[in-house]
Amino acid sequence: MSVVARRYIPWMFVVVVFTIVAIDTIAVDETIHRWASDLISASTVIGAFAVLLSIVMLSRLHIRRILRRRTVLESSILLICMWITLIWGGVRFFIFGISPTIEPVVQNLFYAITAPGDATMFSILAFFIASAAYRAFRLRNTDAGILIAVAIIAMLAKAPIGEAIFGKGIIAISDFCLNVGAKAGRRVFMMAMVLAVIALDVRILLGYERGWMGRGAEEG
Amino acid sequence: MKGGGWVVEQRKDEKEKSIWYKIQSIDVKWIYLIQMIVISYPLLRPIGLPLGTISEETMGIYNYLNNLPEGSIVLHCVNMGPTAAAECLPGLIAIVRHNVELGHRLIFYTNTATGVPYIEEAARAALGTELRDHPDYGTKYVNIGYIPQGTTGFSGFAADIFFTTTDAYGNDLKTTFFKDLPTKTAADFDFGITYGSGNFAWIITYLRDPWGVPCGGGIAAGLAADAYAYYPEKTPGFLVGLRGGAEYELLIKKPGLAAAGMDAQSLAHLSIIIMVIIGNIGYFAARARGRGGE
Amino acid sequence: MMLSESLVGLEVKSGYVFSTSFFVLSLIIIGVTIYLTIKGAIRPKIRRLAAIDAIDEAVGRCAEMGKPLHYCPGISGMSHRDTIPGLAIAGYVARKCAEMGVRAIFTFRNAGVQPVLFDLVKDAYIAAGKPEDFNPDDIIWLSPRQFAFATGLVGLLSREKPGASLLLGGFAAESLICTEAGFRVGAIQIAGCTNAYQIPYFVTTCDYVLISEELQTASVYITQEPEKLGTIQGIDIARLIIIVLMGVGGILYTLGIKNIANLLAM
Amino acid sequence: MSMVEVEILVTLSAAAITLALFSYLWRENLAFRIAEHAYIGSAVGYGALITAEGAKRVLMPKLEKGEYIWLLTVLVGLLYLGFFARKWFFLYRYPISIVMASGMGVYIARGVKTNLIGHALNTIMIKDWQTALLAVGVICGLFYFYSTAEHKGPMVYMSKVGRWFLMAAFGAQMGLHVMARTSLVIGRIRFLLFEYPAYYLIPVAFILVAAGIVWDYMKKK
Repeated sequence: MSVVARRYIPWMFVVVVFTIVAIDTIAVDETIHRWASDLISASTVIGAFAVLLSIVMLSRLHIRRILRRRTVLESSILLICMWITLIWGGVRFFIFGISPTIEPVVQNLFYAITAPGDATMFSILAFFIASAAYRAFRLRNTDAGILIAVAIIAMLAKAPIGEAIFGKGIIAISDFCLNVGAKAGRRVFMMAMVLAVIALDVRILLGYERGWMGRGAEEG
Repeated sequence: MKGGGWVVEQRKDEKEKSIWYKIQSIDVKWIYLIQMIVISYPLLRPIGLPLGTISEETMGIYNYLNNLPEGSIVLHCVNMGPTAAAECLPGLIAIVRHNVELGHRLIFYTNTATGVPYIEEAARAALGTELRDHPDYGTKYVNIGYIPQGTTGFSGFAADIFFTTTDAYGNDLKTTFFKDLPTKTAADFDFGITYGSGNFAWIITYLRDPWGVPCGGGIAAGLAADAYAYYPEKTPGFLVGLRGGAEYELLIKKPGLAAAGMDAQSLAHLSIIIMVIIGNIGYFAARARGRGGE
Repeated sequence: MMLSESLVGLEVKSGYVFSTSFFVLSLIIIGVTIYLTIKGAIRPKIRRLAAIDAIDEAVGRCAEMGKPLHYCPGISGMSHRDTIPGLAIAGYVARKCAEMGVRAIFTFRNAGVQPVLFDLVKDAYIAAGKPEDFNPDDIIWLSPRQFAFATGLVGLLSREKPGASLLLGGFAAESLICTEAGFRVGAIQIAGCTNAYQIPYFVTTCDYVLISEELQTASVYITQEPEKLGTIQGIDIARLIIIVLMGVGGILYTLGIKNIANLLAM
Repeated sequence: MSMVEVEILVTLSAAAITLALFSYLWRENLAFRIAEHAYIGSAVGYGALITAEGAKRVLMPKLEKGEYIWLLTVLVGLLYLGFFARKWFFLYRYPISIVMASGMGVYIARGVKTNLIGHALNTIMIKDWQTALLAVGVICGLFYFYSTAEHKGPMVYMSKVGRWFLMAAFGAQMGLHVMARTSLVIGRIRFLLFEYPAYYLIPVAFILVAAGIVWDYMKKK
């Protein structure tokens, strides 16, 4: 019983759901289409519950840190911000039916903390690209030479200053680099990725890949 | 490279203390500082570097909108969050300004909750008043607001314009704006534009192909590669990132946020290139010296 | 069309005929290679990837320096193609860390990954015979929001100062934030993902990189199980078929014969 | 509080968060830690609410139609919590298997069609020398990933050429992204410089950073 419930039933779920959803994308069939779209909707609902688990774990982690007198300030800030949003937004949503996307308090908190946080961390990438370029763009060999040359040409062609210095020629060179070199590279990645996914799906469907089952390995 | 795999050599013990080694292992904080200064300075004091040739895609969307007759309906899908707004908002404002100049009728819509404030901001910049207080609101401009569930929600709206029953401010949608539309579906629109860092393909799949509405975009530069796949067969043109916005501002002769930002872009790019060159000079000088010592 | 239609009695959408047939063909090839590998008729030999050896090296370095090791199986959910290989390698790394007495910190973004990762790590500690060393607080959910996750990771790395930072899984725009934070604390970094937009950043900032498909290959290589090696052999044969199709098709196309192009477009 | 006051508070908080997160560029510090934890906390809260809303939006129309079988999804979803029970920990595999399989199933056919066969088709349609070069690049690049044999003889050259094309793609990606990311910094700096009352915080930040640098220097001495 236990091995069946622990390993075989989830595995069977994978095979059945995968087959139905995959066939739906390639074949025209009313029934399968209905099943597949129902399964996808169901997986949206089911997947949402994982958040519950993680909220419990995160709260536990930070409450422990506070109790052990480590990072008391930071952990309490985190817990306060999280639970104010959750409780206020949750009550307003589940009891009053007001969506968090229009709830004023939740929205104000979002625009006061989360939105600027998103934008700032995203923009910090500009500095990191500069420092990564400085550190890594060294003409060590042919490979690095190609990388640097294409990167500099692309940068010059994008910023107005490139055209101001080198004229229209730089745009033509950059178009060549992007349309031939970069496009070929990107295509290779896409194609190689799909090939890898086929192999991965086969391993999962045949039950060889047990990583997603956690402890599956030793239960045979 | 024997044995395959990918090794990036960069962790070399730098024992020597010569200036060239120091240049190579400069503290990254200085690079951050240089970039910060180079980007901030032109925002405070614009230098006014020329923008250069205007790209084909920008010309394409500009010409298409320019040739649309007065009263044409343009749908703006403002699907951007705070991360994409820095790139795409200037383009949105420029296009809305152009629309207003040409007397187009505009519908605003977003599929992300975070897009709502940017609709208001663009309208404020182009019309001079809050959108809902504008005298022509309801006759020339309508804000549908946020329709959830992404493309599913949009498909509902495209199939029936009264899908949401009210606009973003709770007014009944059966106003003068929609009264004279023949089919009351998306087929009545004359142009659709999507903004933001989502993929470009969705508007082709859900608006152009099923309803025959020509579509353009104002998209983040990082994802422009997706849009080029449809150009020029399926779209007359689109704006790519901040540069697209700056070009559009130049075309409508109203330099604004994007044009001012392009100076900062130029300097930021230039400073990175100069730093790469300095780093390489340091690298080669150090290597030459190392060889001399052997 | 004949094949797939007659097999299941379904009408295949236009444009999907060749790709479906190719998929079925590669399934058959993989099936055969798996069978032959298990039988011992063929022995697939995967070429060594420097990054795989580097994983052991990284654990050793952490043990020497007495520093923790950081591992992130990506920001993607369970259904993403990179997460599962990332998790498989996580189990391996956890076991190595347990054996060598290195504290391993795991971070992830998608809540659905949590139970699997938790289970894998716990199992690794049990398998290494050190269940008492397992600390559930070292498996940290940073945030469901992409850049909040990156911020949390930056903070974590700069406070814990790990000796090695392994980023193997599905990554998106935050990849460079993670690697730069690792660089600033001087960690040895091994990264890998299939997202073509992010590999450039890994290549320029990390010490070892598993590019695209190599991530999957690595996850198989560390186990050395014959049936898994068989899938890699099979997919390499499918790759050869595609390469030959493209080579022949391209030459014929330039000569004006468009048969293969038409076949692919079916 | 009036609307205007709330707006000013939101702007001030946004500016403080922005400056504090930027301060990581200098070094990890208390302001960054506080901003980081506040940001993570509120992002977790907001993310969870949005997830709940998405799930409810899918579920409610079905229940309103009287399809009560959909309550089963809630039950299966709750199985995640079995993880906390020592004996029933494996129950989490049920929801995960469904979520994982539907994601895989949606991708595989489309992936093979557009990303594998579609790209192969586009590659072999050779029109001029540029597209011919592109085809050579793609074929050599695919060879680079051939992993079940040591690269010997002609394969060495092919995978080497493949690497060059991959390198070109990396370079182009980095070059193009500089523009996109710089635009974001411009957006942030513009917010700090021109939005009332965000700019009042800039001198405060400067003073704090200066004090921090002096403090570091003193400690070193």
